[in-house]
Amino acid sequence: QVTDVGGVDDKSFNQTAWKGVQDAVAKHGIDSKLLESKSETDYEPHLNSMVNAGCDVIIAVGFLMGEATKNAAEANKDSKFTIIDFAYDPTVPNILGQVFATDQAAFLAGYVSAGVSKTGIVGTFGGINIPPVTGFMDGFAWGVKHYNKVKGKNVQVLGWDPDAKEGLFTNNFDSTDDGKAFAQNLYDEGADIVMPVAGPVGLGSASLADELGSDKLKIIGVDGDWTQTDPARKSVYLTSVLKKMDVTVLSVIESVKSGSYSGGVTVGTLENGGVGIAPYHDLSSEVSSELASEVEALRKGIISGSIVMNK
Amino acid sequence: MDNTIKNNIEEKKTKKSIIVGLCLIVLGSIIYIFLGLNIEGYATFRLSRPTDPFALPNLILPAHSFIGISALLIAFFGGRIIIKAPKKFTLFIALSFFLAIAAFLVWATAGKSFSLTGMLQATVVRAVPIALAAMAGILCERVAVINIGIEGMLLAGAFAGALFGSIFGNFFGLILAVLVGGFFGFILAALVVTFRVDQIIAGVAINIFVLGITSFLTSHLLKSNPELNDAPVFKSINLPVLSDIPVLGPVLFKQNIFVYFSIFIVIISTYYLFKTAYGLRARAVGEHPKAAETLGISVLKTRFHHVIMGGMIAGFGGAWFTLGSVGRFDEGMTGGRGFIGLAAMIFGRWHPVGALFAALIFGFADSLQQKLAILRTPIPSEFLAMAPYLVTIIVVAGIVGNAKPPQAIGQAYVKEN
Amino acid sequence: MKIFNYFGNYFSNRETFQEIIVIPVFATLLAIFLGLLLLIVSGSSNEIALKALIALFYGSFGSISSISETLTAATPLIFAALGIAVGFKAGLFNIGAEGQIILGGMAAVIIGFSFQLPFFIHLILILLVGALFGALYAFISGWLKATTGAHEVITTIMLNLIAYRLLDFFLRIPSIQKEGRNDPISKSILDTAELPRILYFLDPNLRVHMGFLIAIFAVLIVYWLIFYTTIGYEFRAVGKNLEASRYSGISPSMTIILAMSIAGLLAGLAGASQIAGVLGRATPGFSAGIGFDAIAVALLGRAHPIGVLFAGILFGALIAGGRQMQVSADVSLDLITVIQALIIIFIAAPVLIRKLFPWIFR
Amino acid sequence: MKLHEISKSFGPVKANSNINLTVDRGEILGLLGENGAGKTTLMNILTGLYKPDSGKILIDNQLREFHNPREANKNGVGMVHQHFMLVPVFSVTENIILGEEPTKRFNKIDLENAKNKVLKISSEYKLDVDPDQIIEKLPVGIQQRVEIIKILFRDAEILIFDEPTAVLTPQEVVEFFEIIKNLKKTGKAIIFITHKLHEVLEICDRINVLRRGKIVGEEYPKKTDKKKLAELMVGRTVNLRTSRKKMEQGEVLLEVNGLSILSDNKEYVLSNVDLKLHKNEILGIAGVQGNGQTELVEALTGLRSVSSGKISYFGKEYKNFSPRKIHQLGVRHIPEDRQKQGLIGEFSLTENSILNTYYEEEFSYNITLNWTNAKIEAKKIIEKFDVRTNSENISANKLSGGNQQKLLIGREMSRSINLLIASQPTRGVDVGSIEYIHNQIVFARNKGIGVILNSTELEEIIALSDRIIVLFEGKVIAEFPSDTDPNIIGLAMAGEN
Ligand SMILES: Nc1ncnc2c1ncn2[C@@H]1O[C@H](COP(=O)(O)OP(=O)(O)OP(=O)(O)O)[C@@H](O)[C@H]1O
Ligand SMILES: Nc1ncnc2c1ncn2[C@@H]1O[C@H](COP(=O)(O)OP(=O)(O)OP(=O)(O)O)[C@@H](O)[C@H]1O
Ligand SMILES: [Mg+2]
Ligand SMILES: [Mg+2]
Repeated sequence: QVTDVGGVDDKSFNQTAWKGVQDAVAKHGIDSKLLESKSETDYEPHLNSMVNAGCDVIIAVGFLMGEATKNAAEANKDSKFTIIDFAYDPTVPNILGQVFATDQAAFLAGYVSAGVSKTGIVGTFGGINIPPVTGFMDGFAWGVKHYNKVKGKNVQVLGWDPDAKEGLFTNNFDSTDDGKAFAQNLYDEGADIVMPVAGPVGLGSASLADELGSDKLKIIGVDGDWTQTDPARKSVYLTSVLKKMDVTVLSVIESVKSGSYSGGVTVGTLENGGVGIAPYHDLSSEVSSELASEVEALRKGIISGSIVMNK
Repeated sequence: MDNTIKNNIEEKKTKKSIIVGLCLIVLGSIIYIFLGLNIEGYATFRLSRPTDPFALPNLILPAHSFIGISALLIAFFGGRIIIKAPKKFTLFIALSFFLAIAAFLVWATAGKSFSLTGMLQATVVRAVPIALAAMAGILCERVAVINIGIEGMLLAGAFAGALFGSIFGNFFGLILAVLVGGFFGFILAALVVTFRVDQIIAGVAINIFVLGITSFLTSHLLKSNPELNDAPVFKSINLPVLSDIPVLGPVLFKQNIFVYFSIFIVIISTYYLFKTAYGLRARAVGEHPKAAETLGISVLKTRFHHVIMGGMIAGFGGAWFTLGSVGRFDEGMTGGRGFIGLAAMIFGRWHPVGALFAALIFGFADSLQQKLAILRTPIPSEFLAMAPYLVTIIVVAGIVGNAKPPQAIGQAYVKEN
Repeated sequence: MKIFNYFGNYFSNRETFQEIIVIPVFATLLAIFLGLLLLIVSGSSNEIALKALIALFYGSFGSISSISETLTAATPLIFAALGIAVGFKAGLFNIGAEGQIILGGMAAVIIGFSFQLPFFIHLILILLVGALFGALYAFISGWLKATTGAHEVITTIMLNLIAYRLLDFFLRIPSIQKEGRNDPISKSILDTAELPRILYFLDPNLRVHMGFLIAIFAVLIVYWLIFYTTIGYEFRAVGKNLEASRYSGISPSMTIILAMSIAGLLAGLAGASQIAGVLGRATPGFSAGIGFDAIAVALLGRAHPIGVLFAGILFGALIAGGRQMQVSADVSLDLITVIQALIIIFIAAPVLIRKLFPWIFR
Repeated sequence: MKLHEISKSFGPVKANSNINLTVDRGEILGLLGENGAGKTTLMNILTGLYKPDSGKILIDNQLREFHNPREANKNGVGMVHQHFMLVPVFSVTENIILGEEPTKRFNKIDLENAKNKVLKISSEYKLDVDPDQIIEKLPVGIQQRVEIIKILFRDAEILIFDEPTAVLTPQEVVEFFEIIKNLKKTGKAIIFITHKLHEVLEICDRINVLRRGKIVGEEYPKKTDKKKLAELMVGRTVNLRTSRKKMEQGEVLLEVNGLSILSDNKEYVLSNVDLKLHKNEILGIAGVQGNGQTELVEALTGLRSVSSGKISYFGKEYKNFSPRKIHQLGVRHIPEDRQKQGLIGEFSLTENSILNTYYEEEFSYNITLNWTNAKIEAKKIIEKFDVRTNSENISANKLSGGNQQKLLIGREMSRSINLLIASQPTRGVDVGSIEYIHNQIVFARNKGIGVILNSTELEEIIALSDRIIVLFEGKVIAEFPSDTDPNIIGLAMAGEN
């Protein structure tokens, strides 16, 4: 596995994918290598050294590695790759792109937070303006909109405008201090629930919430279930928008072992459980049972297609 | 003869005041044309959250007329300076800049609303590490040692704070962060005072070294056991009563110990440098080391002590990034604050109080930029993010010319015997 | 700057030999040693440390491909470090190479994808424009110093930070952003603008490119410039004694501006060659801290062009070897940074080395 | 107080060797010696700034050892240094109390108390100063008083003055003598270092002469005279006057009208200066340091822009023109500070010898330097002006002061030259070299060159000049022919007419 900048301990993106590898190691006793990228100039040499190290499958984590992975794959036709968050078209025979319909899950999160918010203002911000990130933010905003529509309320979303495709971005995936500052900023503007979509940066937001108390500010985790990855602050997480890379990564590894691997694209959806939202854990008291059931209904609706999100 | 001298000087002065005056008038008109025209609606500044004990009403300003008026005022100051040619017009310049910024804010907020208090609070918070860096710089440069290594010392302090904070709790974490800062102060002192390494090179070396070692330990120690990178932070302490004052309360009295301490340090170091005997000696060492030596003041010792003290303050400032913020260390998280601190020091003319105000200006630029990001002005966020850096350059370029650093700055002292 | 007392006259005598050969060599060895020590102290086993050491050497000089990697990494370092060295000569400490590289790179990218030109012309153009923009960016600091006395260390650092933001902005401009993408990544440059790989005939994957040869050429040019031209003489005069240079009729401000611009020019070239030779497109952080490593390289090379050449190759080796180290010993690249910093310290304080190894200096 | 067998050397130089010397209470001991004789070094040892390689210091017949100046102070030894040891930006009081500050709680300086002490001393010894003034705003005379108060404040019994009169006007000198006479009356022991023979003769009770680090004689003012002392100092008969035959002055080379210069802090350092310089003429500019000589020279050589007035060389006027332009006119400049301006320490002698000609086609083709010619030039200078060195490749700061000066003068005078501006050409140079340099200057003048000689050494001015103008507070207040009585010129230097 070659990580994107941010590192495997980001309690989020890279870590979840790495967990998949770990699971495989545990389950099948294969061995694994890890290269962390410090900057985008590392991608290519890293992938090459993985090829030279003779790995059976090379897992590239992150949209930004798309280019590099493609080059590496074309230079080494006989080694197998899989990349998270990137779908090639036309597809490359020896790359399996894994993409996730995170907007579906985020939609549910948006709906919940709209329901839970007291100030009637919720916020979100992202790492950089790229589809895997904005996917979450779109879904979130749509979810809130949907809530307003059905309930005739006017809950505001700060930090992202799904139509203009503009919003708040930290322009990095590692500064937790920014995470705190941005959350503080949204909080000052009245938001009492924030969804940070920037890997570890979100931890900064969480620590602010922890400081203020979850009654003043709640956080929605992304990628993994943050009450698991960051138990220290589990009390501030309303829920998490799950992007089960660990599951898909594991299955890819298994497919390689069983020889059923083939390049192309897999999409994680609510339907196939590739995405979802985490249970409300500590804050379940905040979520009224009818709200919870409405969310469940929405989930079904989305799967069945009876609900179109961006309406 | 002497009259001609006077005339000549007068002449120069008037020339200067005319130039300045014109600049202000131009500024005024620019503001009106680019911000004032075709803008209407009201700018709403929230002064308190609904939850506050005594909530103030929002401050609501009519964008167009406010901008118009401030533009007019600025132009008026300009004119006044031209006509009166007063000796000191820094006050007017300051006022004009204040108005200009206010106008800009109103322009950005027109038709929207945001929390002014929040921004001011952020200003103070953001100013802390810069102010502390500046204090560290002052202590060193007052004894004629340039400390470019402050950035590194901040980073070291941040790391130590996170690591030891996670192990021993935030209080000891802080203590150790200070000590680590002091340690690097010691290294710098050893290099420049004892071995007479070029001061700037030594500083840069320290910066690179700390960057490397902290990143290394992060990936080798903290990544494998994350519990070592999760220190309890210092929560903000609300001073009773005071913190309930609208606006002022949250800004000054709802902060964590770092804020309170920085203010304390500013006061102490001012007293120390300008009222005590030790301070006098320190400044003598910075201005004329040989003279100090002839009076039995050990130049080398004095420099050693102060550079170490500077390092400790920097270490404290560094801890702000972790123990004062998120409790988690990220590689290179100080992001140039140390250097901005040096700029603040220069801006503040090597005086703690001056430096504090300079730091607040930078802090303001910093928090402003974040607010504007939410308000989504037509200005691209990248350019807003540049604000603090641009301010630094302007300050250093504008002030450095007439600010006078300690005489012996940058020179190693060779003790003969 | 006092640093020039170390960079005294190189010619002939024994002291000089120690200054430019012995001390750097020992500084490097000592630094690597301490680096490994750190590795062990921070909990890795001795085997790991040994593996790391071997990987370091194998990955840098062990095979054709690793040598190729070494030289590839060395190329931009040499360019940028030459610039910094020129600055040193004129008493300027240019920490802004990073920003100048970014500006040079951005310009190069634009030239690279927006013009249809025959191979060689296009290549020349991309390098020239890259260099030009690096120079312009450095010019700002030089000009500020000359006119207002603003210290170049601070201004260049700020310009670095600004450059990063500029890059972020620049990569979002629709006409520059890669079509069909809304993440910060530029269009790719055309093949006609690429620096050809010089070992292509051996193996197309060997990345070392013509930029390396140009770098060597640049070393010679700068050597000539500093020691055999009036311009270099003026640089050194201003660097060593401002008063005296004014007395001798040199205009310090002009000299400072010129020196700074040349420094930026070389850094810009580093950026351009990185784009045209390795990356082919710009992404945030494509400069990858080359500008900062280059400072260490310049110091290690004693601000002497030839020294810089070797120091650059050494650092290239450290980087290439460092990657190998990461693969086969799971040691993070940051160890390399530590080693680099240690090298600077030992170089800047030769006394340390002399104290530690008195016996070499008999 | 007694010094016994003191020795001290700096690497090659034996600054002091086996020096014995005594002073008693209420006595003024004069210490004579040429530059580099070892006077300052000896005193620095006495005040604990340097450690002696060998030898003893006895005070009231008890052995004393000073590891730092403070210990010396504690034992009542105080020194007024050749170069004042005052912090320019501090106030008088701050300078005086520095290191011995009276303090209240929390180490807070007790300024009131301090001021009172200062005032007390200043009235006691008739040294009036304003304790609140900032040093850099005070004239040197007053600064010196501050220095004296500083050591009295540390109640010194033995007071050392290192060339105190070098920077004073004749009037200030008179006042100064009054002061030390007072001190003497109060029973202090005083050591008085100077180069000026008449001064020691005037006020000392006893005179010791130092040469190349050794005491070479003890004299009493009554039983000796200048000539004898001079010979003792140098170790051979010197002719203090350079032979200089009268010459007809030729046409005007340089003309300055109404030259005024504003300093950086907007004060006039030169106002309405007029002067003319002719062929075959040496024009001496006399004046106490800091009366505008430096600025005048800088203006004439293009290093400083003039505020008003005009300068014309060889009948052609130039306005604020560059040093290089002037150099190209054949105007040569020997700057007053060789280390700061004239030479680049880390440059080799070769590099230094083309410092202001490197761009001429003899040394460069387009931008390529021609090191071969440069080396030839360097060798020429070294050989012609006997600079003592073993190679032209060593760096200039390895040369001794005098040799640096010779290299510098050689560089300026070896090439085509129409006009020479020499500032302090013999500062810090031993008598042998002084003679040589003086002869060079006169020789140049005889060849039809005009020379402007700027020197604070009145003897030097009188010895060389055909005409002498006196600068006082930036104005030319008097002009004299060469054969004027020094005392009259001295008065003029003090601003009296
Ligand atoms: N710090 C030093 N290092 C090396 N040599 C020194 C040092 N100080 C003085 N010297 C040398 O020692 C000798 C005596 O110097 P000293 O200053 O005592 O002479 P001096 O009699 O005071 O001369 P002057 O009359 O110019 O003051 C000179 O050769 C000088 O160059
Ligand atoms: N500060 C110093 N540090 C090191 N060496 C010194 C220093 N000052 C003088 N020297 C050395 O001591 C020797 C005498 O120096 P100095 O300048 O006193 O000569 P001098 O006695 O004044 O003779 P001259 O008349 O040539 O100046 C020279 O070789 C010089 O290199
Ligand atoms: Mg002396
Ligand atoms: Mg001498």
